[in-house]
Amino acid sequence: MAPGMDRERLLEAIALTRAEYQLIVQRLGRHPNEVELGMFGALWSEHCGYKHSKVLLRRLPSQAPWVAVGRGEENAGVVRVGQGWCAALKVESHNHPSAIEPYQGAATGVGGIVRDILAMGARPLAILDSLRFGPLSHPRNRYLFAGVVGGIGGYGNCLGIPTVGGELYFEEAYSHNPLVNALCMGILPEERLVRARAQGEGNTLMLVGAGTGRDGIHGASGLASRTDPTGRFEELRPAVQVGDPFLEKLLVEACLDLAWNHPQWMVGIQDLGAAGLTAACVEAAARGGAGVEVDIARVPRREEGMTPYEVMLSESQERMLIIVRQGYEEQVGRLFQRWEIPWAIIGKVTGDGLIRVKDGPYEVACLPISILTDPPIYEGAGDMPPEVAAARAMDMASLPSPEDPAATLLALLASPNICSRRWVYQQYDQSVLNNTVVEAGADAAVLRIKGTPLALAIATDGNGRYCYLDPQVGGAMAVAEAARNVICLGARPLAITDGLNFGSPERPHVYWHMEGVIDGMAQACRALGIPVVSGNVSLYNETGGQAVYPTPVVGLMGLIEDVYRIPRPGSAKPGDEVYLLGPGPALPPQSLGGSELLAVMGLAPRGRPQLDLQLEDRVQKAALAAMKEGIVRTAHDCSEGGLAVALAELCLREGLGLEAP
Amino acid sequence: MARFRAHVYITLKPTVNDPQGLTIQGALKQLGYEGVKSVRAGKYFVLELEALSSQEAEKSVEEMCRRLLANPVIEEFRFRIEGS
Amino acid sequence: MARFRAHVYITLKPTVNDPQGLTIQGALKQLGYEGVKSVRAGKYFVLELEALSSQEAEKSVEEMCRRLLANPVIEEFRFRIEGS
Amino acid sequence: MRFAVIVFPGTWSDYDCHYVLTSILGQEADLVWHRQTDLAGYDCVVLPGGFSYGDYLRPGAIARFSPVMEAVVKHAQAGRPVIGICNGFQILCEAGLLPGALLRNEHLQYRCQWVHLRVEVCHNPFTVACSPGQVLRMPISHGEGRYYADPETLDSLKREGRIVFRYCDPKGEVTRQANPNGSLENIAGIVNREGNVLGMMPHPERACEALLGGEDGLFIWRSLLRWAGSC
Repeated sequence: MAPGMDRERLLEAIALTRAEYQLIVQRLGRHPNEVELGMFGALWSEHCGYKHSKVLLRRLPSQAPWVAVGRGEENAGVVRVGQGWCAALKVESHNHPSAIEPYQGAATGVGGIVRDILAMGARPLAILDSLRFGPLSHPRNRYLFAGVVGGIGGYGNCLGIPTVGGELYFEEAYSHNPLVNALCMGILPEERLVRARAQGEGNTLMLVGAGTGRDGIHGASGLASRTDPTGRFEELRPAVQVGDPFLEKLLVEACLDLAWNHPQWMVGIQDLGAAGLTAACVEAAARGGAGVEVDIARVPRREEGMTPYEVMLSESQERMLIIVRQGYEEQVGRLFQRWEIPWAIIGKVTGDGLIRVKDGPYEVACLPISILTDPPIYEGAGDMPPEVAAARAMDMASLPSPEDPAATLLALLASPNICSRRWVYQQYDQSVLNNTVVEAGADAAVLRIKGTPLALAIATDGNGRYCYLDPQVGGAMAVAEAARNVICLGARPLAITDGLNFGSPERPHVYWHMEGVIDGMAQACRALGIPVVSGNVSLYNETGGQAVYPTPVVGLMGLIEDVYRIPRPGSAKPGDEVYLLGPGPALPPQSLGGSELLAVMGLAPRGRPQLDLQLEDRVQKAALAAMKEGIVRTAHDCSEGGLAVALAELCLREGLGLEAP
Repeated sequence: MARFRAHVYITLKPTVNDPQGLTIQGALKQLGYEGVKSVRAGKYFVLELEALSSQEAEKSVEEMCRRLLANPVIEEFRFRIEGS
Repeated sequence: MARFRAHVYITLKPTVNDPQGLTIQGALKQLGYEGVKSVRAGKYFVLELEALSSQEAEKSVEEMCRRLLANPVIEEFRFRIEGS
Repeated sequence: MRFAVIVFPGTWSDYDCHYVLTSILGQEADLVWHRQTDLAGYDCVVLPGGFSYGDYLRPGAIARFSPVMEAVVKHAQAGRPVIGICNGFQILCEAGLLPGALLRNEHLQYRCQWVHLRVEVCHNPFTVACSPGQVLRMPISHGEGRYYADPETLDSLKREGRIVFRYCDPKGEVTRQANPNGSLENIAGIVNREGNVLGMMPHPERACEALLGGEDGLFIWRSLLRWAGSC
């Protein structure tokens, strides 16, 4: 980014509009210099500023007695799970980097989400990956798929964190814009909860971990906030970098050593993710209601000749910001030394509410934190796309019923959206840390909390095709299905982290889908009593005006009171009776709306998916009650492919046959 | 047809960080080799191939590197060919 | 002290089978390069080092390969040094 | 019995081994950082699984130069038991305490799954509580677990009864399908000439509780306790 680049091209490079620039000048009372403008570009980006989604996200219920840290407060959401333990939960997307370099894009996505959990002082317990690609018939999609799975395994396995679930879809809508969402769940004793707050004037800012390089400059504002009309991302290639899971593993152990054994030495831990040092310092200061002073001359670098702009916006991975209590700098430094991690004091907390960036003796930027963290918020106007209206109107009753149902069932079981995911999860470590009670391949993964009978069930769900046809019902189904999955393992749904993935919110058709999905999710969360405690929004997932399906990834965590008395896969016995809870088996043709059956029959998506939230709530509560009574050996939920596929999967899993009248 | 041997060297682009190289450099220092200023880790392929001429061999190895052996996003390649 | 650059090539011993090389050969065939008779995959390191003389540089690079960079049980190494 | 569980930068099974040894088997176990150079007072040294130094260059290639390894070699030369699990096995081979090497899995992928092992020999500290031919079930989780040795080494391993575990099917048959990574003759674990240093790729510390899927891993830890009790 050549210094002195004219303002027009700089604005374009950091994805700020002219109007936003005028707003900056008006609020600041002067023109920002180049470094300051770069900082605004990062923090007022869609990725960090949630400009087009904040209004809608407020509709999601986020309160419940067991929520300790709610949505938007910290790096991750935290809920109380009992016996003094808390669980931290977050999902994050790395869609754009993974489209450019699948292995490293996905790997650094895992690294980032693990650091968000670590910043709460939580021991990472499990990772899940929610993936969407174009059809496997196309070589590029096979390349992306193998690269992403390799990257997730490569990074997660090296960290020694089990990757125990997730989901996988192949749809034409994701051909140019694959979706790679990574979820991490961690646990911590409640009294060890850490907040990412730069507070306490005079406390020290310490940067620990990797050296800073020119990686990912414009990562936050360049890649994730721009549509890609002509495949322009290629130009930003240096925005992708090689992750270092080895250094991150040391960071995990060192930060937990600090948070669990020496909490009195520090006041906060903050992850460096999108927009690197700028976002970390500003967000930590904003939470602490303080100011910060940073001297970039003291930031350890990996490359020579980096400008202040580059140091403040670099997205080099595997770095954390520690806010050290004044007087304990030496002890904290020695702790990171012991774990063989580089560290450097780069600044201090101030009381003036400003971020003051110095380069040795020179001041290169000085901005009020309050302006940086208050980007303009836009409310869009939605408009149903005509092709959706047309697809909904198609008559479902006239659909030909398959002549050979058996062959159709086999075709469904072989469909890439339904078939076994073993090829993926056998590349992921399932059992490191000795907590995995139920591994990948079941409705949800189950991880015990050592020293207690408690366990946590975790699953992710979200069908983009349903949301395309009916965003309200699709959004609600994502929540309902994730809840059903954890209930299948006897867990009471507790909290949600949501990864929302859409095209450009500036287009009414996309905004109509976005608003509908969020409304539907909010409805289901209220009906089922499940708060949303954290999340992520990834927009501009489109190429050449072609957007991905509106895709919510609902990561849902459930609580198991007694891990020794849960229904488990593989425990059915000959002679057991099979019960279907809920509507059916005979259902109206409308219920085939957006179904996998239509896809397998080669028909384009049509109709409208159906969901009765009140009945859903009763079914879920009834299932849980039966499990508490101990009369359920095992359970499975109906999703893609409906009842036939659910029964077939059950038989395959239990190794038994089924007689159904 | 003539037999050729191609030596292909794949390296990370200079702008791309190389944690493996850094770690190996650290290990060499621990073993007392203070003089090592940097280590960059890459891949080395040896291909035995048949081609009508060395020009043709050069052309196809260039293509193989561009299409498969090197990842253009983060890697660079060089190669040399021996008429064996 | 003078600056030297060492190019180190690590290859599997011929007796050790190389599934990576075989897989790459298969992929190249699928891309239409039938002329490729064999592929052997190995490692390539570039070291920047300071040494009093090129002989000293040769000696220390030889030692580094023997002690760390190559595993004598399964690998062979070659290297060349440029006075830069 | 006192165990030293060595922790290299990047190790991650140290917690699992320590948990099993203390919470399940009630033994004494310390997590020993790789910079320590004295292992006196420990009955058994455990080199746990993990990605020491990120598996950069080669798994175990850098960890074998850690300061603690001299003490591990002394411990082994004194005839006391050393068990190297997964990355630990790779480190023992790189350090020359065990012959051969662990190469990249034949299918070029990381593989995590439960496998069956046939116990080939029982006159050593690690399988004395087993019977010959017994089948143990436990997980593997590695990307470079294909055991390789040159023909002479393989012959001496066989002649001296130093192959302790082979991958097999549930009935104990050593078959090609049962080999998860292409290891030479399904070898999953070997000992040194004196029989006091074991390297194995599968993870016994992950199969010590029925809740987590199996308890066969306890046979190995209990063998160590019985061996220590007898001598």
